Amino acid sequence: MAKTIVVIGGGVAGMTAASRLADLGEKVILLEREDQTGGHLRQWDRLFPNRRPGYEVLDFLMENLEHKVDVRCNQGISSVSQQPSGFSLELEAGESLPCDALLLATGFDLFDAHKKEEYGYGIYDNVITSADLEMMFRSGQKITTRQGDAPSRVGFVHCVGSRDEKVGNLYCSKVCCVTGVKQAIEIKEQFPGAEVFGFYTDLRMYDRHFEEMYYEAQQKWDINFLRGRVSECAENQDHTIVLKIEDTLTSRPLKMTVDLMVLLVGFVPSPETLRLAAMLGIVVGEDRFLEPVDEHTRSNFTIQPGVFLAGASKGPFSISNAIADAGEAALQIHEYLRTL
Amino acid sequence: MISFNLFVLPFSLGLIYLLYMIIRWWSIWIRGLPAEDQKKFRTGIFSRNFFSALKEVFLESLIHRKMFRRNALLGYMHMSFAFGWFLLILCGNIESRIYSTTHVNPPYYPIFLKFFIHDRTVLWFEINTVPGFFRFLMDFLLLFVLSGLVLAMVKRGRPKWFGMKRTTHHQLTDKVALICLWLIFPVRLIAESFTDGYYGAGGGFLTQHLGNLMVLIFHESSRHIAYALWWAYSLLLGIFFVTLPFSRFWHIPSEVLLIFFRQFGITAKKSTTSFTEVEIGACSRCGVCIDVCQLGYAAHIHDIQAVYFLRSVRDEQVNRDILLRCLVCGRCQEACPVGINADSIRLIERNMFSGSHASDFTYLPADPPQKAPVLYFAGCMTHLTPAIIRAMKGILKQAGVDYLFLDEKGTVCCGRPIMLSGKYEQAEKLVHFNRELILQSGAHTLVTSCPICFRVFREEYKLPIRVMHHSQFLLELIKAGKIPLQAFHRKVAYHDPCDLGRGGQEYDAPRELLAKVAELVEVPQDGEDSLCCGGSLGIYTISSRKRDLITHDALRNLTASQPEVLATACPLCKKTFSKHAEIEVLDIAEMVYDAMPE
Amino acid sequence: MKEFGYKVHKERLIDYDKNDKRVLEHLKKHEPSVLTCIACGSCTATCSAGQFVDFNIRLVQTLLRRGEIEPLKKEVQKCMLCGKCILICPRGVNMRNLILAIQTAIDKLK
Amino acid sequence: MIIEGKKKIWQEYQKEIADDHYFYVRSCVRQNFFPGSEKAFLRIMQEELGKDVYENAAHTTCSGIGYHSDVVPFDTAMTVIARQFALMTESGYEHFVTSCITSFGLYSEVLETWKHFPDVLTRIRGFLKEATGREFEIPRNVAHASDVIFRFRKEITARGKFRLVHHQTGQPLRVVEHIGCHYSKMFPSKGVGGAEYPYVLVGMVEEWGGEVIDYPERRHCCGFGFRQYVVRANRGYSLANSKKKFESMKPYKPDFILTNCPGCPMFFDRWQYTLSEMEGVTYGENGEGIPVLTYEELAGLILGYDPWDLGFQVHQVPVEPLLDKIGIPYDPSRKFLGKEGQDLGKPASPTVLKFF
Repeated sequence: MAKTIVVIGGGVAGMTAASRLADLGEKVILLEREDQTGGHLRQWDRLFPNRRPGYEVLDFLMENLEHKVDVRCNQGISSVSQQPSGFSLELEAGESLPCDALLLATGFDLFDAHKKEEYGYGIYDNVITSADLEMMFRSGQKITTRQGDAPSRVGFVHCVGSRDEKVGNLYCSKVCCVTGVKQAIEIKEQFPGAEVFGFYTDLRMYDRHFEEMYYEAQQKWDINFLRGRVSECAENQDHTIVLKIEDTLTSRPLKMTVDLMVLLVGFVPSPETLRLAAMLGIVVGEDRFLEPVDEHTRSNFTIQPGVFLAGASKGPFSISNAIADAGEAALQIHEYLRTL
Repeated sequence: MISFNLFVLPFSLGLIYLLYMIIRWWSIWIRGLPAEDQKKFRTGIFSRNFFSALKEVFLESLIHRKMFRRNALLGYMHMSFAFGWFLLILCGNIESRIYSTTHVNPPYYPIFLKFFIHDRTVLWFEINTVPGFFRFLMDFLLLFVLSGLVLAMVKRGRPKWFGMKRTTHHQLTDKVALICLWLIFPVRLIAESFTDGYYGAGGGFLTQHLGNLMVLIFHESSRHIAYALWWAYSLLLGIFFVTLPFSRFWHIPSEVLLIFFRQFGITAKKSTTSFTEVEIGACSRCGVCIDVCQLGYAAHIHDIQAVYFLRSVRDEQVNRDILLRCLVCGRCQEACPVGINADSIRLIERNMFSGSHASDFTYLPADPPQKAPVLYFAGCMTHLTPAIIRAMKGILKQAGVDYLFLDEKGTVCCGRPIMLSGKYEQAEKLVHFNRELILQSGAHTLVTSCPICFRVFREEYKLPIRVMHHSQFLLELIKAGKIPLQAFHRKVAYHDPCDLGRGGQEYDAPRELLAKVAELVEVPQDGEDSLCCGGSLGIYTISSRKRDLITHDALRNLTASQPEVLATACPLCKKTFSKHAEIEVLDIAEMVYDAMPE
Repeated sequence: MKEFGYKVHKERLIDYDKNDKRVLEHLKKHEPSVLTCIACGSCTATCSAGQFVDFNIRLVQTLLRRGEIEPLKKEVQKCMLCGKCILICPRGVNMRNLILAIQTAIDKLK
Repeated sequence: MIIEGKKKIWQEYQKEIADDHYFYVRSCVRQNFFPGSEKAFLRIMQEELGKDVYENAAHTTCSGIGYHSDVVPFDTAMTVIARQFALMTESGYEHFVTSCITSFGLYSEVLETWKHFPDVLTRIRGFLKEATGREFEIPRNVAHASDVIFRFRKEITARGKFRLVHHQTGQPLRVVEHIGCHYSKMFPSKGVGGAEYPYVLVGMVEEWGGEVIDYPERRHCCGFGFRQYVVRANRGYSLANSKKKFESMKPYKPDFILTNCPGCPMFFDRWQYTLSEMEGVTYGENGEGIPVLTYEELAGLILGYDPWDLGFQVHQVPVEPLLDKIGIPYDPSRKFLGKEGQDLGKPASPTVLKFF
């Protein structure tokens, strides 16, 4: 009898794993809470490091699903439980779904920038997040301030909600650095005359082509990087933002007025991930992301046989890393199903 | 005829020593008062305050009124010891006067009366009124004290019955004195019983019956046992008296003097005076402060509570950790049955400990401010909570207040944070600087959003103008009809900031204000009993993890009634709670601002 | 000693081998949060005193780590202990005790 | 220290050094600082090795001091150098040897410039022609005099009377070598062994039996630095740099310092005296200084020349302890006698530094 695998979460990792499993001849059901698959990728206009359109990758992933995978959108899960053989999912629609293995590809949430009150998100007109900015790019409209003006100076604040004990997140979100550099370049593409600044503590250009993009940002686009973390900001009468940092390389406090301040928000575990993890008895790390059995050698396994992990439910992931990870997860599940 | 026996010596010598110590220290303390306080003391003795002090001594030192208020069982336990023993001494004296053939009785005579006079049945007073009155009375009082002793033993095992969770961890001298105290009355009971039983007379309902039983068992040797027990009784009393000045029981004479001092209007100063020393002596180490201390039950720090801090001061063993690891939230002094201002004493000690570091504030800017009738001083923390500033600006604009935002571009600190480290002199520089700035503005009202600033403005700045926290000022504006408000139905729990509530004695204005814009829900521990948010500036040596524990615990209390919003009136509390709260945390100014029609 | 009309210039480099690390050792014991500083500077950016004067509380931690005691002594005097930096620090460094503990440790050097 | 690593670098920086027929140009300052050195070079080359070394009385400064002190423009310097080459060409020589390191650096710099910018060469030829009527050829080989001694180090060993070993213990002497900055720091390929681990002096020391010591501040400047010394107010800076080196080398107990530049030995030698007077410190053993030698002086000692003929009496740091270690005989009573035996007068003793 054919085995059934349910993939929870239709983002990058879930879509990749589902199509890989289908290619391997498994019967796959992909559950997505929203009304369509794609996850956060739907929000992204262009991807780092080469600034290719996000929809290219999305289309690729969507096409791979077609005719192979039973994709079910608008499917919230009310509960999941372990059965003598396999698992049983109770869907919010009332349906009960038995399966032999589960893949948690539930992804992440973006950090809620309201929590950094000193940055004034939701208080000042021209403080936005990197996700807001990406949506603006995606809309195809020119970027403007809330007042409708073209920005002449834009500041990118790194590490918002990441590496910050004050919001309880000690970890690094990995991709905000490179996102900040990418978006800074995109601002300059639209407004060659604008001044663009990045306020950083460390710039972590960890992957291939990242450092080169950073180099390009400086060399070609004249983007300024100031080493210092923004401590607070205030709003001027003209709705511009005055921010404060220490210019740590001259050891002096510095204030600067920007027309637009972009907060590079990081990853946080989604409540849905944690809820499912609790129901399944999966170990949650101190950073509240899901813990695999062994982060080097068995990074897709959980302590519960038959429950697998892929992508950003395990911590911050880039799209390319999520795709690779999900492919590996599919192979591991395929092998596991053979042993049943 | 006055009787004497060698065994009275330990008691007598102990008593002489104790009286010497009390007189010695009382006179040292009284003479050690600053001149103005000495004057208050001299005039106080000959005023009506003297009698109100006596009354207070009776109510607090003997009856333990405050203990009763806290917990009836605890109060009774303390009363039975103090008041019971007092009555034993008083009635014993009266009784011994009646039997005495001389004009002056030695002090040991009433204590060991039964040893010297075995048969007291011939007393004319009793024949004519109630036979065996004194025999009954003395046994009854002894039983009264013994009931307290039983409770004290029960308290060791079941502190919860007495409204306590933890008890004080005592020192050796405390333990010796305590063992003596516990043994004194049972030993007296059996010493008297053996004597009464042997002589077949003189005892009351308790001692006589118990004595008769003993003689049945021990026969003739009862006399020797009785004698040995009288020795033991005297020795226990003697040891107790000698150890008393070095143990927690020194609080008894100290508290008496403290009550007189207070009744005469003597108060604590910013540096150590006799008053502070008497306060330190008056700590009975009852441990009430231990249970209320959030550092203890929430953050598992158990060695710095007021009782241990005061003991370390008395023993001259203050160290940096015990001094600096305290929230200075004021909860312990609010709970203290003796009313000791442990926080003030801690600051005085921090001052002495803070060393001789010159602070360099020569950089203070000197631009005079613009003139304005109202000053708004947000406070440095408020600059990290821009929503409060936005709200205040919006409300003040709406209400048409002509004001100057004094620290819009930042300013120097109000001085309280450094004062909390005990660096008074350095704080004084900041106070002086800000005070000049405030006075130069010509304002009649100073409004601040920060309770820390609010407290120091009121306590230290000695400003001739109104100093208000924004909760008070906004309430005034609303009452004057200057702020239109929309109906608003959100369940709100209010958190009292330490420096506004216990520190500033303002509990009502924020509640009244909130009631106008939201629905207040009940918080189990609030008002005087409200908890510190964990962000306190009073504490120096604490990890952020321990702070988190305190915050979590305080949040449990505040969210007990499932509010939708947690309201507070302090930027520091707001930031501290925001890190952990699962519901929205708002300052009351924001609540008012949100309730204003667009 | 002869007068030549000029003196040997003092070395400007941080001589890490010779510098006094005792204050740092004291701090490691009494305020270990100092170890976690990542020199982001947000404390200095928010510092009330630093807006007016050459006071840099981030630099205090750097000087401490290098064992630069003389400039450290001067620097710690300028702190008003207001605690605003503690509310900002992403690494939970307990700056107020840091200042007090440095002063205590410097006292002990004498 | 991984010696194989050094050797690998030395192999990469091999340099061609002509073997005879040299046109020799002198240093501006060396005859004042260490008056026996250039004379010793000529004696070794001509008398010991039988080489053809020619000097032209018409040669001048290379203008390097002025150039590095920003008072001589580059065009001027190049024209002066073109004239030196013209003298060489007129005398029929092709191998150019300089006594001075700064000259050597400047000649290298000028030749490299001409190589990459032939129009500059044309212009300079024009200037020279216009000013003096002279013409010149580019030398076939430019070497520093230390390169030449390095080339013949084995021949010197063969004729040598002494070795760099303690004559009592048989232990090799410990030598600090210091290369002038302009020797190879500007053009590493122009120096024997390159810039990081120059081999020119090391080769001599090793060949003659000594042991080179490498110490942390080996690469640091001697402290001369032209501007730093020339302006009196800046001399403290010059002094501080030398001090830094002395303090770094002192724990290694060097027997002497060997140099190949006019300025370096000057400052190593004189500043030891100044520091002893200013701060009471000495860097050798028993209150002595560390003797400072030029490579010509050293070669002369190896060949058994009389120390007083080599000019050691004008060293501020006495060399006698070193002579004693090697076992070189000398007559103390002749130290301050002139060439004709006349008494030159003994200088006043320093306050701290041990003097002989």
